[in-house]
Amino acid sequence: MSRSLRIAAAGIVAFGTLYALILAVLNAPQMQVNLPQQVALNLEQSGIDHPITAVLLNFRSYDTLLEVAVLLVAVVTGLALRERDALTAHTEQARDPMLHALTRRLLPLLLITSVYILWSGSYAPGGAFQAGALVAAAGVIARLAGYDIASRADVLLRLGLALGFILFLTVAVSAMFGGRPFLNYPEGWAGSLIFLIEAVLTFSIGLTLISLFVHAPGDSSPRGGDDDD
Amino acid sequence: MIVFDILLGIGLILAASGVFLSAQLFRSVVLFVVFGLLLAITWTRLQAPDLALAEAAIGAGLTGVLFLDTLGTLRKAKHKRHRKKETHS
Amino acid sequence: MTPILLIIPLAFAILTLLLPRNWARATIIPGLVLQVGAAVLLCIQIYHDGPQDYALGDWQAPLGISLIADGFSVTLLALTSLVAALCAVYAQYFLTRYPREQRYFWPLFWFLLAALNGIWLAGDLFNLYVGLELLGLSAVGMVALTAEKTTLKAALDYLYAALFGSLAYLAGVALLYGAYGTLSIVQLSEMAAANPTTQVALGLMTVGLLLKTAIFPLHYWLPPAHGGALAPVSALLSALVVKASFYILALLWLDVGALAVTVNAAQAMGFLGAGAIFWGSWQAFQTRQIKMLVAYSTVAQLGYLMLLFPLAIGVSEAAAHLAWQGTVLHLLAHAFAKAAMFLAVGTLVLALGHGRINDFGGVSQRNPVALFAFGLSAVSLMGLPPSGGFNAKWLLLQSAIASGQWHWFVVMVIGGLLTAAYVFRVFRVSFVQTAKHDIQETHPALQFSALALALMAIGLGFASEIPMSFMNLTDFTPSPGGSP
Amino acid sequence: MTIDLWYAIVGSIIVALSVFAFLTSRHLMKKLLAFNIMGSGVFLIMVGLPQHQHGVDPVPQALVLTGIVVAVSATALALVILRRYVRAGGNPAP
Repeated sequence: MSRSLRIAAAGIVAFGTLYALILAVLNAPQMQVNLPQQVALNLEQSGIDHPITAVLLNFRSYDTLLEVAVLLVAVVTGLALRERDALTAHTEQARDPMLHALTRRLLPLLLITSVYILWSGSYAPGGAFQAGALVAAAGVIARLAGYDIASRADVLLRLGLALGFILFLTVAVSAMFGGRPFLNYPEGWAGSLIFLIEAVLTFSIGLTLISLFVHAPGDSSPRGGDDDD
Repeated sequence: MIVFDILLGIGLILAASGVFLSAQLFRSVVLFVVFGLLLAITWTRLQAPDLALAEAAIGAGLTGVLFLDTLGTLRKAKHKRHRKKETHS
Repeated sequence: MTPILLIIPLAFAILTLLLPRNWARATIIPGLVLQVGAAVLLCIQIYHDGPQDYALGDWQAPLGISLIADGFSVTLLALTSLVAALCAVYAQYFLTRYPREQRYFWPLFWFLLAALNGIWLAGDLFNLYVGLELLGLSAVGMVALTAEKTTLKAALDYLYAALFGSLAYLAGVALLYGAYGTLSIVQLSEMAAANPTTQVALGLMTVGLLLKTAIFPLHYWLPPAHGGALAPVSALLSALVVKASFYILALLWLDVGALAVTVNAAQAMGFLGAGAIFWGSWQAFQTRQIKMLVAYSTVAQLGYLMLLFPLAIGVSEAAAHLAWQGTVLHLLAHAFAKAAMFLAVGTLVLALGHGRINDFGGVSQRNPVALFAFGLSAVSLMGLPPSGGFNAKWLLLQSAIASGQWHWFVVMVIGGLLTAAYVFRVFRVSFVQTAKHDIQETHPALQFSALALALMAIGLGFASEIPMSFMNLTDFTPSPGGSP
Repeated sequence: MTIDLWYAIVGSIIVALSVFAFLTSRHLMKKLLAFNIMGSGVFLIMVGLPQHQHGVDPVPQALVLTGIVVAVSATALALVILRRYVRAGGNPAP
């Protein structure tokens, strides 16, 4: 009884949401501000040819800084909740020759692709986050194949996780020593600094996502049922 | 091309419904990845190649892997609980 | 000056994450001193020069993101720094029993502070979304720290509520951008008109923020999370974190969407508040665990904040002004009092080894300072003079009279009586009965940091003019009227 | 109707479906799937609605990119807590 009541209530809420959203979407007034135009006008000054990267790492870089902080918070909590036995055997699968062979071919390919995507982000689709995801994919595959990646939560790992954020924050703050506003890039340096930040971010984001996978409690990969006793 | 967009939109809605209606979690997760891939195609239709890339790599790829991996541990935990119950009774 | 308040917590978050445990501990006090100092300096600056905009990266809004430091935001910045500093002093001693949790508590603490400061200063709707997520995830992480089954479940429920709430908020942001083409709060408050898109957007954002503020009947996640976390975490969550989503709610209703909200909707918000006051107080009266009592008290006290909407929308300017001042004062007083109460209760639970109210006999003799702190904060919560809580409720009552809304007057009076009822439950057992079993000594720093916060709640009763004078430096004050 | 508006409407439908699923499903993982799909629906509205008016707009696209990364962080965090909870003997489908 209470279950059907719950479904009925949820149905009403969902229909209300649908009605409201469609109403809002169809009746949207004419926009008074044309932001894409402003982006286009200031693109040259941003030091980046690709508008989305320009928005992410220059016009609205503050959002991106906080977003990297969100990733860090997630991984810090992940590390806090890892179990002490997370470091134990994951050698079991390394014997799987198929997976091993596949990994050895796939890994370089993924890493090269991620470098390409990172590099292309300054003038075409791509950038640190997509590249970081590919690095993470490479890491996850390597981990599944039994490679020992990011399994120890020591200071080196923490440094790697935070490195992108540290560089980003340092560049952002150093502007203030030159009397310029927070998050401003020095004249003429924007392009190269953004690329540097993105490169380090790619590494840190990749490592963050790998750590969240590796340190997730309850054994991150199919072990031979050795923890059942 | 409009027909393609209508079909793609319906496909997204169906995939989402499939995720929610499926009784098995494994099928839900697989359909979720399918949803992510359809969404990646949608982003290219909306002239957002960056988002297509991100959705394929992060939304469908990584999130899918995380879900699948968790599903594995949940199953193990369930087996373990059941076995414990049997030995206790 | 303004971004310093973001840089300090972010930098210390990284420091505490990377440094070895003892060094990390040593950075806490310098960090807090810097933080409080920066907040005070910014307050002085705003007091002299008036509200300020800061274009991050030198990109003016709407292309870039600007920070806005006005009277309201610097008041909240100062509050955050003070409460967080005392909670941190407490945590330093409290967490010595939790070596593993301590390692990750400090980075999360600083990220939480960065998120709070970022929200108070934000001048951009999407940036507020990122800030809310940073706040939510670090708060959830802190709840989950102890990794016990019950706290993990509480953290999960909290996380799901927070995520769902921020998505509802984000949907509203998407609609507003689609309607006006800008995310800047200043621009939107000039443009947003009463049309279906704006109203749907506001509705979605309101639902999401009510869920995140734990307003009745969407409060289900708060008591287990605030009641189950470690004492300093509970204090931070109850005193500060839930206020962030309320702040955004007030910003939306009284500034950005001032032309799109209706009097009826504002009254409906008031009824939710009344529901929160009655339901929260009743649950606080019923519960057996002391920390749950304090957590339910938060549910009830958050209800008073909701009364801002009916008392300030569609009434005379004078009444709206009173409501506005009363609400801000209530927010401040509740933050001090509730932080003090959670810290005091945490000390008592530590001393007794349990949290069952009925077995609280004897703590008055062995832990008088902590119990005194509890009592002082209770005075402010009940709204007895002299306290910040009294002044706040006095202003709110006056506002209700000025606009002739007697039903809200009655709600507040009953709310005060109910608060007295659940608070006196604790005093009755702790004074009357003698100790049944051993009571441990606790570190004086634990008791005195709670007392300091409680004294601030009381002192606010004598120094209400200070926050009030800052409130006059705010860009948005409630507009009389509002569309029918 | 432009395809942008069409996808904004598809996004609205997906959001409504996810709201229903979020409120009715009991398994915590399914709720999380609903959160992710609801996010995608919101993203579709976010990009589709402004592009319907003035063509390709890099700003909402950048915002959605941020949103995707935030969503994956939140999902990963939720799964970590969920797994720890199940390890502690909790039931993922209360």
